[in-house]
Amino acid sequence: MNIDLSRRSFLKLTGAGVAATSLGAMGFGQAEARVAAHVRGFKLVTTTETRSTCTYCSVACGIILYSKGDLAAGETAELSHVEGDADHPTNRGTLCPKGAALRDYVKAETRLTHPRYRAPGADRFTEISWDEALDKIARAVKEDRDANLIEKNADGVTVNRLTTTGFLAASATTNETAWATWKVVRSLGIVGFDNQARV
Amino acid sequence: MRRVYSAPGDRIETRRPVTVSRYRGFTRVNHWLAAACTIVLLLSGLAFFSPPLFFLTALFGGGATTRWLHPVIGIVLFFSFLVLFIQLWRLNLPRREDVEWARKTGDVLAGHGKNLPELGKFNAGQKTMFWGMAGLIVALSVSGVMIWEQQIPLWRDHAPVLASIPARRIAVAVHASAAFLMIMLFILHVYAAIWTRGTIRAMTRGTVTGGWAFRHHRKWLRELAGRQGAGPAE
Amino acid sequence: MTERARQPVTAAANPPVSPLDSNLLPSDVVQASAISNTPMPDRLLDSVAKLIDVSKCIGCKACQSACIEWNDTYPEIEENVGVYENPHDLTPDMFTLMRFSEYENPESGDLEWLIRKDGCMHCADPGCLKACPAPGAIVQYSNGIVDFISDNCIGCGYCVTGCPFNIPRISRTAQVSKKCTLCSDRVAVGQGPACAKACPTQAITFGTKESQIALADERIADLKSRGYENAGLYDPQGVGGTHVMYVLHHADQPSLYSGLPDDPRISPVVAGWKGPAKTAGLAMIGLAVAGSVLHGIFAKPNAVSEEEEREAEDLVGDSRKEV
Amino acid sequence: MTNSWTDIKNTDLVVIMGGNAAEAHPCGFKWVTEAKHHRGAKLIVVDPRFNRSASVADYYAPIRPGSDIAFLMGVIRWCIENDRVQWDYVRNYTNVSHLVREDFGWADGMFTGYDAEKRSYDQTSWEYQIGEDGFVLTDETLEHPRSVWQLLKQHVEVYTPEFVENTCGTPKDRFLKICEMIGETSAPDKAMTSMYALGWTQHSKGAQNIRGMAMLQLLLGNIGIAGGGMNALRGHSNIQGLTDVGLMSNLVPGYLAMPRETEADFTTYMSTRGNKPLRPNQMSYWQNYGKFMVSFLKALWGDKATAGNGWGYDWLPKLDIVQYDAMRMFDMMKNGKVNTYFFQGFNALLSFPNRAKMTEAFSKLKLMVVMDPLATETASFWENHGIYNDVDSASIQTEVLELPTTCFAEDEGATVNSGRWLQWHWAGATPPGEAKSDVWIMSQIYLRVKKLYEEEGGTAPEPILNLSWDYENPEEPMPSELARELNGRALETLYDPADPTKVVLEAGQQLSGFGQMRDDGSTMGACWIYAGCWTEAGNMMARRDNSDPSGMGIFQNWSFAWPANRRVLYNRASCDPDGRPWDPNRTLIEWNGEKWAGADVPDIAVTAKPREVGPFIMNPEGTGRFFSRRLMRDGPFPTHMEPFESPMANPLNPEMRGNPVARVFADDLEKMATSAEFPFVATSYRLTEHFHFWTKHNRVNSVTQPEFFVEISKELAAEKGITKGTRVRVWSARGEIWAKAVVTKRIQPLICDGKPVHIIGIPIHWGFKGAARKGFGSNTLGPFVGDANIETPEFKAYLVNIELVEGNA
Repeated sequence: MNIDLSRRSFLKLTGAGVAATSLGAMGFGQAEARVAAHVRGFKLVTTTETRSTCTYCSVACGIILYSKGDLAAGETAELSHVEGDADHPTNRGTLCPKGAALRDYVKAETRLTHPRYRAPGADRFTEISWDEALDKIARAVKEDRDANLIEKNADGVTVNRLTTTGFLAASATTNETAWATWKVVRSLGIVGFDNQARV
Repeated sequence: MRRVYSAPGDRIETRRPVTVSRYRGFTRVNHWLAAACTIVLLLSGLAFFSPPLFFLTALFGGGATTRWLHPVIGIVLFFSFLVLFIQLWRLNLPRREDVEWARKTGDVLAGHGKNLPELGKFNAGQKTMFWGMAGLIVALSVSGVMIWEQQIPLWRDHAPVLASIPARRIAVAVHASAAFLMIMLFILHVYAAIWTRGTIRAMTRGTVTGGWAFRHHRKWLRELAGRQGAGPAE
Repeated sequence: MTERARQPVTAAANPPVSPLDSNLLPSDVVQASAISNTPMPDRLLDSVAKLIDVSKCIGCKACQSACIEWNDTYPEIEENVGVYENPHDLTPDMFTLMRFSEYENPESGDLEWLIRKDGCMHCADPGCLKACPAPGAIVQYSNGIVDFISDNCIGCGYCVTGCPFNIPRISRTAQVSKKCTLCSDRVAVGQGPACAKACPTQAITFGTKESQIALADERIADLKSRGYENAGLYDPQGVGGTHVMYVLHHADQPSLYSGLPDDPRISPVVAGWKGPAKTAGLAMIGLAVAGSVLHGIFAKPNAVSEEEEREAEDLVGDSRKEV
Repeated sequence: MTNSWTDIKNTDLVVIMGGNAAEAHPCGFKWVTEAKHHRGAKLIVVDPRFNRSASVADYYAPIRPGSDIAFLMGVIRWCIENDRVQWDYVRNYTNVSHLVREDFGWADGMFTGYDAEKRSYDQTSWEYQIGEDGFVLTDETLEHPRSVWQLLKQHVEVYTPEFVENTCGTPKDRFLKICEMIGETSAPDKAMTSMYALGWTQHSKGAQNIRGMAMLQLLLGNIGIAGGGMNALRGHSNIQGLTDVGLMSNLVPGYLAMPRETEADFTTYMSTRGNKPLRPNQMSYWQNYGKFMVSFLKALWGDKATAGNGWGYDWLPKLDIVQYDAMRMFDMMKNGKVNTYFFQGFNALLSFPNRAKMTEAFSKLKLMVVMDPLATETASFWENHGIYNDVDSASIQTEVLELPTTCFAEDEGATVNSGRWLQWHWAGATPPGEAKSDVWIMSQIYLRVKKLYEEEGGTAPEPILNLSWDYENPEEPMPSELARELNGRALETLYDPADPTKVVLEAGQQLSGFGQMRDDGSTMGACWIYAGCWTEAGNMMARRDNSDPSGMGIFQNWSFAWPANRRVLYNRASCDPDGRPWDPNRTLIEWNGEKWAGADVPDIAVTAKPREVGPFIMNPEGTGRFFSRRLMRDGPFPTHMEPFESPMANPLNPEMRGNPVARVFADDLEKMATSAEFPFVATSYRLTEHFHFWTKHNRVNSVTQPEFFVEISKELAAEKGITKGTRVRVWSARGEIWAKAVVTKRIQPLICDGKPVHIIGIPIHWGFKGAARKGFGSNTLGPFVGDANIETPEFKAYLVNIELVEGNA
């Protein structure tokens, strides 16, 4: 018998549904009480596990993502539960109140799902396509860079410095994202480049 | 002639043989409503009172239904009885003859009617039943609402004392004890009605025979006879 | 046929994702509410316990988060009322709650922030189970877990009056009583409770009751060495001991910890009416019914005679003079 | 962190000051409870509030926000006076014997060389006496009046227990008890660890707070040993990594420097980075700077970087000032000097001080681009939310693009924890809707800009066109490709310099460590300190062997720690000068007669003989520094400075306001108040139930802490007629907020300079987006000034006023 069998499906399976129900009407038999005492089915059965690291603080607790669907197998995966990884040397499976609720962050109602644009003076966002958004950015960056990049300083030294466009980098992205970001930002000449180390 | 022993609506219906109207239609309906409520409450309450009787919840569609039904019926009973109370409390006030009657309970049981004093509409037994029921229904209602789980937030907001767990524990005990007494009274009431032949028709047809009235409630009969004799012919 | 899960000995383990046979079976029930003659199970599980070391607890509420996530409950987002307790009390959707109290120790003059995780104590002698009128709505397994079986619960709230710790809460939507299950569904597959797994400082641990008492002894020795002379284990015998225990720095004054009962026991009012009084009452009702029937059969009915009917006619006639 | 989270279990004494580890890092704090449980370790908490860490502490003392230096210098003074000094360590491993120039001095809270005009010190005098051999002069007797030891003693003389009590508000008996507890760890076999975070950094002299403790740790011999160290608890999951990879105005990955415009070419740039040893035999590891920089430039420009073009040095932007940090950029923005600004996962509107200034600055942008998994307040800064964001949308002309990104659960890669472990993670969920990874977005921006330059030409297109971007899918480079670049690889066959016939690596092979980097263009590697993270043996960051044979919490085969998989920095200092561990029960490494070996990777050349090479190999002296030469803008020793907004004058110099060399913009100075108008000290902090402004978006954490509040003492509450749960208004010279009041015994008024100082605690977590109730954070009120060295805003100590609000405001 599978452990996630609920009381009702068990009754159905054994074909004892009718009998047990009438037994119930006649009075509560021990057999019925025992069947009903079945504990809740274990909800992680048949989920896919993925090892990950908590995205909040720098303790970097090991976590396991439990998803319905296997991303590695090309399926879509929906996160159903997050739990501390007991094999991890730092947290040994434990999690803080934030880490224990990571699922709710990933699935927050206020997660963004579509690029949005706010026009000057508007009081709301409107959805736009990725292409539109990215082209707008590329054009804005180029225009600003062409107009304001300081190629050489007063002494004639090549400085390739752009101070009118700035970039504030994240705090929870990967090293790999950071490196890709560094390359792009610096190639544009941006010096107003900072991260979240101070706040 | 002023009514002392009878209620408005009590009258001699026929004279040969004598039939006396004892309860009006409304009162009878209300009485049976109260009776029905009591039976439902008794059965559903017993189901919660004692596990071997839990099967009784099946009569009402299961434990959860029984749980919500019980207090709702309790409220119906409370108001139903309240009407009876308003109608009958005056006639149930104790009188001197009640003491003598009560002292002679042995004669009552033995059927020695001759030794008993003449009585009004109700005897001491009935009066005890009346006041007992009234008291117990109040106790059951008060303790009942205190343990009415679905209303607890209301008490917590408006009468926190009632909602406290120690108070609720006492309420549960009071409710159970009162229910026990209520059941005992109920048994007595039913049995007395059956044992005292000719009684049940008072609550079914609304009338009793003249002999019944003469035997059990002679002052009442006298008063009615006196009032109707004095009044204009019908 | 899948493999049978083991009995859990710790909360520090990763849950299985492949099907396992439950190891917390209906046949492991040793006591069920309103069922008097639960048969002796064929096996007895090791007694388990959750130990809450208050001296390690930082009040972070990871236990609350983990509990909500594991049990898929939806507590309300309340407002701040000037305290750290959120929600403000246990609710049908919040089975465990950090309670905070600021205590100025009169001996040392130091402030102590005593933080206690409140929740079901899983009493060996559960008052809720005793008070419950619904058969099988509350069960106790041989490992000590006291579980509410919602399918059998009628939502009457008697468990609330039965509990010496003020734990069960009745859901206003589902109309059933709710409380910590000690994660019986996790225990069934060899895992410890979600709160114990999450607890960052391992102030909450889980294992056999024996192992947890041994751990508590270690902790108490440490606390005594730090000057807490009255450190001790809270495993109140008034309710037969509990399967959720506390290590307290001030075991002589449990009530310092947001009103943890000093000597909890099932209220005599509850114990009384659920016990002998109930049997006696039923017996008397039975006797009354039987007595009436017997009296009815054997005693002469109180009937009206023909003579009395005539006398009634006379009486009526007398008073009327003329018909 | 010099050490790791798991190492904390080896300690005898934990000092949490300038942080609140239990609150902000609960699972790391576990190792404190482990040390207490299994080693009998003690925990001391020094904080303005009796916080969650204090709730499980053995000893607690209150302190006035912003007075930590006085406290720490007081402890140092007490340890010296009471001979609680690990002498073998101090004599051999620190610069106490080094002689300092005669013209260096300190008076009235200031060091020599101050220029009030420039708000800066001329640091020429802050230097050692250098002998003719080029080495520092020393006096091993420590009696020379110009020795660092004598100068230190002189410097801390003023910080008596009475001074500490008067300045910090810490009762003298509590201070002395803590001194005694700390002093015990001067024994060679006792360890103390310092756990700190933004409680120390968010001051105008944050870096000096930390130096104060680092000096104390050197004095006690607690740096480099198991259970010791300076442990900065980083706030975010990868802020260590983002800093390592140099995402700061003045950084190149691996803590190399962005060129300044005074460094016209690569040769000039390298000329000041020779780092010749200042003492004989020392490693002075920065001598390898060139190898790291050239490898970096090869990673950046690929084949385009050649010896002939200075490895593409010209294409890097060059700074004209120290840095364009975020606060400077916002100031420029406010003055209309910034057109476009990107916010990548950064909710700046709630993060930086003086929110009104932030809103004004954002309103002057032409284009704001926000990349975030969540709807942030920053992206919606133009939305009116009543008192929570009182703006006139119509008058704000900024265009905003809000781009949905993936989050950790949906991406793959490495993040770096506080203990410098690079841990790889894998994706476990499909991104919601059209959310895209940051790498994809950055690639798209780059490729589209590049295309525009290719098609249209434009100003200085070379850096864009020459950027190395040879990924399998240029539209979205794989994390593995980027990680391999960060590690670096051989571009040509590498031969062993000692034996040119021996091949070290074939061309194209991954480097196994930074020791293989070359400055001739034959290697590339984006971040030298990460070398070894992805070698020919594979992805070392994904290793999951959690065995710990030494039982010391080292976990050598779990993930990868920079540098060189070393878990405890400066671990050479865990042994005595002869190479024997100070405490044999806590052996990290030891000298076995031939080489250094042990459970950890030695932080010294493995064949470097004891008594020859000092343990602090990155310093040209080879020693740890009590006197910090020229690195700190605000002095070679920490000196007590008041916060810019303080309830009392600096007792060392009443004329001095804040940090005399901290950068303050003119209009921000005008918005700084005195205690006459704003009598109460505000301090900001995190709550354990929330993470910054993220978790207010989720239900569970909003349930456990639903609404914004401030914490005040019973005394202040009584004075202001405030009771618990009532609504209060708190305002500073910069803004106002409304909050619920939590009235607590855990905050006590402190007596400083003879007057009571009331403290108001302000958590940071609320805004106008998400699941929790709308609220504020402390940033509305905070002063727009940062640390003099690294510009961390002074959120931990400023002045406010408070009043009860009737009704719902």
